[in-house]
Amino acid sequence: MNAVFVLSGLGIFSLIAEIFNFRRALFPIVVLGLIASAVLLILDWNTGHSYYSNMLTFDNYAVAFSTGISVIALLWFMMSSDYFHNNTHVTDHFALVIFALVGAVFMVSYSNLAMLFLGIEILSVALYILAGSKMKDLLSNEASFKYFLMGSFATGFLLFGIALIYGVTASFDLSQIAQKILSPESETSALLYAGVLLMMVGLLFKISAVPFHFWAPDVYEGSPTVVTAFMSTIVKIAAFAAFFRLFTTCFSPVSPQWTDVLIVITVLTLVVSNVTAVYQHSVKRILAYSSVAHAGYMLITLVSLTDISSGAMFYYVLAYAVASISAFAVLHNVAGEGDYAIVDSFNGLAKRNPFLAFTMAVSLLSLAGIPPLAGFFAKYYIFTVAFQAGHVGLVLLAIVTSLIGIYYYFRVIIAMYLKSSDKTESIAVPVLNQILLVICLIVTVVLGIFPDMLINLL
Amino acid sequence: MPLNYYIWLSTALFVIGVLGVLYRRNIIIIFMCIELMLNAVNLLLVAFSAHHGDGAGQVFVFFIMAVAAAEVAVGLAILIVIYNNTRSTDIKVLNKLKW
Amino acid sequence: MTNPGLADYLPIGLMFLLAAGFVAVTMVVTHWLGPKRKTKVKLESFECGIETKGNARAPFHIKYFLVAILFVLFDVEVIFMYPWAVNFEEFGIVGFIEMILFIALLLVGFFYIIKKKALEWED
Amino acid sequence: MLTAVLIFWPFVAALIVLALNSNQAKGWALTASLIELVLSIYVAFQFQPTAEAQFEINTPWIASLGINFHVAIDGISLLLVLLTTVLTPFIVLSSFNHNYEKANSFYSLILFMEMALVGVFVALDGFLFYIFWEMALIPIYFICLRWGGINRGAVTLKFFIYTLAGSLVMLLGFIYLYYQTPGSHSFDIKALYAAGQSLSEFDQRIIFWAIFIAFAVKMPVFPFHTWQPDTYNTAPTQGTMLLSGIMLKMGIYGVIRWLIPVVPGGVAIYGNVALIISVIGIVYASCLAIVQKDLKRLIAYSSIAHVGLIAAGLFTMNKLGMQGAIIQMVSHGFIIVGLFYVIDIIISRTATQEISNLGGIRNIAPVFTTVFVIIMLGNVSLPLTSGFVGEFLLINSVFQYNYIIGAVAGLTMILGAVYMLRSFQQTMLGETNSNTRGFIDLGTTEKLVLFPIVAIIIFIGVYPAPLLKISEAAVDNLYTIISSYQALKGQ
Amino acid sequence: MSTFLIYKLALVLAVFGITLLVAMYSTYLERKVAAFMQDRVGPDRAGPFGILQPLADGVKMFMKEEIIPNVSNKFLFIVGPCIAMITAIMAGVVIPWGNTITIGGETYTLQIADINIGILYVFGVVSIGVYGIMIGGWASNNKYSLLGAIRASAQMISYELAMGLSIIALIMLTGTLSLREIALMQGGGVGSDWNMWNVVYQPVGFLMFIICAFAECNRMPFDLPESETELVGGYHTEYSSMKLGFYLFAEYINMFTSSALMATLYFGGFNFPFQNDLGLDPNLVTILGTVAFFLKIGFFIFFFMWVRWTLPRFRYDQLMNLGWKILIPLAIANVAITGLVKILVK
Repeated sequence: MNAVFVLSGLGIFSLIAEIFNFRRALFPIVVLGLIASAVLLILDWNTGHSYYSNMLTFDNYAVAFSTGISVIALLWFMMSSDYFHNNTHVTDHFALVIFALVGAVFMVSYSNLAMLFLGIEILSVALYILAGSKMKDLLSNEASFKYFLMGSFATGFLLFGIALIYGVTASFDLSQIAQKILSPESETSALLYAGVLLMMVGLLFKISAVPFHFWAPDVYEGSPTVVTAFMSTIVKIAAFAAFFRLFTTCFSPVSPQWTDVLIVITVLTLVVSNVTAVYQHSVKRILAYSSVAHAGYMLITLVSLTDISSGAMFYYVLAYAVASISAFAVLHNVAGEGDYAIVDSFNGLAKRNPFLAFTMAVSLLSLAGIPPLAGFFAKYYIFTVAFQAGHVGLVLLAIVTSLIGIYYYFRVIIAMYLKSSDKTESIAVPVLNQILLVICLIVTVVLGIFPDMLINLL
Repeated sequence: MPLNYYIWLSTALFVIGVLGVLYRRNIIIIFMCIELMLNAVNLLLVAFSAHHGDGAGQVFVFFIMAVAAAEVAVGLAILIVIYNNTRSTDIKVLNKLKW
Repeated sequence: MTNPGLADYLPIGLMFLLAAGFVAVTMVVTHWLGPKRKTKVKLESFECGIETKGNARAPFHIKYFLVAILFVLFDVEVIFMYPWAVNFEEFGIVGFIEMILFIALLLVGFFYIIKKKALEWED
Repeated sequence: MLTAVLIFWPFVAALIVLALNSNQAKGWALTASLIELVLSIYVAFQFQPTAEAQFEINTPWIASLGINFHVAIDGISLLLVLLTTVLTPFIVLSSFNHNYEKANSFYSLILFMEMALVGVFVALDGFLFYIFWEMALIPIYFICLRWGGINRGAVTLKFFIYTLAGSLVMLLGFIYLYYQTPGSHSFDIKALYAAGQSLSEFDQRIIFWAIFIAFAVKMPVFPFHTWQPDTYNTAPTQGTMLLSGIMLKMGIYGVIRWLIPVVPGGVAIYGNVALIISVIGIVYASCLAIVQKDLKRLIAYSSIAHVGLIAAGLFTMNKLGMQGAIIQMVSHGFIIVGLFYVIDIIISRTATQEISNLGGIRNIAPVFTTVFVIIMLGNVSLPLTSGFVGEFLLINSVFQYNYIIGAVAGLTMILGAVYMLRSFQQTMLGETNSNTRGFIDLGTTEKLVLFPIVAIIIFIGVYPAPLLKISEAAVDNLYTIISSYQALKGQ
Repeated sequence: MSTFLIYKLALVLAVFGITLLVAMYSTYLERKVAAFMQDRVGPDRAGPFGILQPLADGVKMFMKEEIIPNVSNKFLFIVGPCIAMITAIMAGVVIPWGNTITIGGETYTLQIADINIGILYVFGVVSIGVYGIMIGGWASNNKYSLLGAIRASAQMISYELAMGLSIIALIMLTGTLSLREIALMQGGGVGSDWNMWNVVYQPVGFLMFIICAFAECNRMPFDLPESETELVGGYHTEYSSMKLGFYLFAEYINMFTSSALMATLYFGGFNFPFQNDLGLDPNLVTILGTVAFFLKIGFFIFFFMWVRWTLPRFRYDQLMNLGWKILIPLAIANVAITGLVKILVK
């Protein structure tokens, strides 16, 4: 809980730092603050406290996810350091990002629907601005607008769902809702199902599952690369964790009513996103569709709930996030700002900067799920979970789609190692980014070789 | 008044908002439709809150209003930036990225 | 919280009907009574006798927009203070400290917009 | 412990080589692979020819999923490990007259590959096996992608997805079996054997196909072979050697270790199907080999034919077939590496691999011709070459199984003779032409590679007993598992 | 029920009539006060002392030609003043004009609607009034009008914020949003708990409120939206006939309502000193109270005019700076100090 205060304080500090000309000192302070919040979060481990009359609960699930978010955020800051350096609104962006993190922490630790809503909004509103932070660039504007539009649209659905559930259960508290749903005298009415479905729709928008995904590629492409990286990692983690928390703790009693729907959506997500990704030319769009696809894989944990599904999901999310961050970091270095990198711009990267090419290859392999990298185990756990729940067909489909996935990930790899480009000058990579890439590399490999550490946490 | 009336009314408002978002081409009208959706929710929450005799629903409405204000502020800011770049508020100008 | 019946609001409705009716009737009557001698010049928009140039609905200065947005934001924050103020005694010292925190955050934002020169009118 | 060293030394070496600069990489890679060779020979001398798996390591790895780091060496493993460790130095050496750019990554990948291959051959945990199996795919993919020939992007991707798809289905099969194991589930080989054998017949059929497809793609057996000729053709010679010499054996090893004992019931039912498609593959591939105009493709198809025979022998489920398969695996490994090296030499000197463009090399390069003759004869299984021992045992076992199929399978020798001799004749005999005029005889490094290979081919052909002895106990053990299962079913 | 309805209807009619009447005569008063300040006579032709002047003005408004410019948006052009007028009238609904009157055992409250959120209602209705100005200015399609309308809106919303904040300190003291309860609280008489007018406890709050009220009504010194020298007529440049009348009228009604509000919130409403100590009939006290209330209102209306003819107009940046940078922080400080004092006292 203290971490929330630290993060909020950090955000406020960043906000007013500009006024006092603290820009230079800001970056180290933010990094220290993030580390501090991660440490504070870890101290909450196994305490399971609830705060503010049960608005937030820092159980192990919440602690694990919010620590994960802080760590990913640290990596993200390392990645985007140079982006911040060349920006006139540096402190604003810092503040927005940190507030978004606060929102993300809310989203993983809420035990009241109000906090879910607030978390989502704190996160989203900050991101709407970040997405459009290239003010003169129409593409960025457009991305920002579409993100805003779809975000608020989704919020509408979410809220309508919340309202209906409140109508049935007279409470916003997760445990009370669950009790009301369970209690024999409450006839589970059509309103409840409608509410559950509407909330599902709202959250599916947020995690960009098919058929609510259409905004994601546009937004990802138009936004500045670092912001896209933020969206596809931290936002994804938070949104999915929130989704998972809601449906496992709250709506599990009525799971027969929503599981089938979710299965359909999972299937659609897996197929559509992977197939569409094959036809993309821009690396950012490929990564966007890949993130949609990964949402599909994560959804598998939700439709097949067993005792290890939350652990599997956590592992998946982390493996995915680390690999994505490093992929985006490479993209950021290769394409730079203002360049909407198509696959061809990776041509001959292996010659121009072997290190970048290598890390990109490893990240993509991890995303594709090739052993022994973390991405493979992530998929593996999910398949195991699905197997346990008896969704063999789903597993088969997931395997087929991940094969399709290999195809488009490998297009980039092929471009890097195979094709030659007229540009031959080598690419200089900032030191922080190098460190980041090395860390991501190590984490991806180590997580892959010793997955047990994380899986048993939850 | 029976609760059902409120439910139907707010559902109707909500659906109008949704359709407006989907079909209208002017960005400002789309914004208004989103507000309509949120207000439909507010109405519903207040109705349920009165029905249950529980204040939580009304507090939630406060939250929604506050957040909606923030959202609108950001949304309009985005709109202004777009307008400055394109001199138009028609959603058709936003076609650089394909859907 | 007591739920006021609809009856409490009925007179307001009455007043509205009355006001609206009055306004509508007046509008119709003046329209009917007044002379109608339209000329081209009379129907032009007023521009001190010069011919109108350009579109009147030109975009206005961003400051006005900023003020509107800031108003919306701060106004909504103020909304939170009303229920608190009404129940000030109930909430006691804890509630007071919480609200001071809330206000402090609000002031941070306020300070920020002032320093960002969002409220400077002399360019 | 020794097993772990055997697995991880190449990995460490790979990292070291990666850190070196390109000029030094060659020598260090060779040294590293020789050290590995010495290690494996030491293991071979320590090895007791009993059925027991030796040098066992069994520690928990991912405890929550019942996955252990379980490795050990028995007769079959040892032979294949030796095959790997012996061939790798040759492969490294064979590259000495090439100047690959980024040589450090190239050799690093080869060593990494060696690690994965050794791992595959010693793993006794289903999951670990799968991991090593896939890990072998990554380096070879990058070798082909980076240093391969024309159109390598598409070809290697096809290869990658093809094999990965196969192995994912296998993984699915393993997961299914995993859930059949009692208690807190386990991927250990014994548990999987028990789980597989206790399955109903119907389930065994499904699992059979799930696992078999992975191996069939890797070997490759008709009709899963379509990736192979293209890939062999496109890959750099060293890549082709790795693929054909060692990697292909992974599939056969998998059938021996992970298919037949796991689902003997499924094998009993579908073994004949597998056998028949293998035999069809033999004839099909041989016929295609005959009409090839390109040397590399010709050898690629010949490889399919030989592997088909090995598979056919395995699925006869008799001891003779298994013994033959093991011998033939080793033998084929050396022969195919030798052949590809020979072709590599031809290509590097004449800049062509079209059979019709060549001719008359014999006149100017007698040593080379002699070496080629011996290796070629090994490939057509002439007595006194290593090829003969394996093929003889295999064809014999197929004959015992069914003489008609046996007869068809026997075609492999005849057809093999046809295409090999024809290609030999066209490339080596006749008049020299503009392409072959400047053909220089073997240099030192080439001799260093080819002479030992030739020696091994002849040695095994003359005196195959050590190989048989090493693998005998393990094969017996395997056979016992199958026959006891069949006895159980028979009751 | 029906008596209730009839009574309310009567009250509605009465309040409506009084509102209009007061507004009408405010115009007269304004001119008279202006004349007095400037040592002139003011209107004196229509009736004795020109007392019929407002009526004459009204008739003139009715009979004038109605001009709707070609380039304007006709529908919105008409809607604008209507909104302004309706909202102005509607704001008076929750004002407690007096205490209760008991006739034949039935108790009647001299208030049209005693709702528990009276203050919020007033704010809500007044905010809608901004639309009237904005729509009118925009629909005219004239640069002066638009600029005037925008200025008016910016000014009104800025001061609405400060006004809302300044009231919070008051609500902390009273603990209710009902105007009637607030008024009653100030009538305890000497010696009882809440006897004093709120202005004693909230002088700063009142000061801020009255400043904001000036700005809300677009009165001098804050009448920039219609500053004749710069913007011709501000948002109603294009208006004529009764539509112009509505805008002007709305302004006076707003002034009346603001005065009533100030009297209720800070100056005891319908209470007058010693009302409980005189031993009079409650009904009589009520009537006297109502009279007192109107006197207070009258004073504030006069005050409005007094200020108008005394102070010069602000510059726009001064206006906005006063609203945002002085009043808002001051109001927040007021809230904090009030809370602190109240907690300490308890």
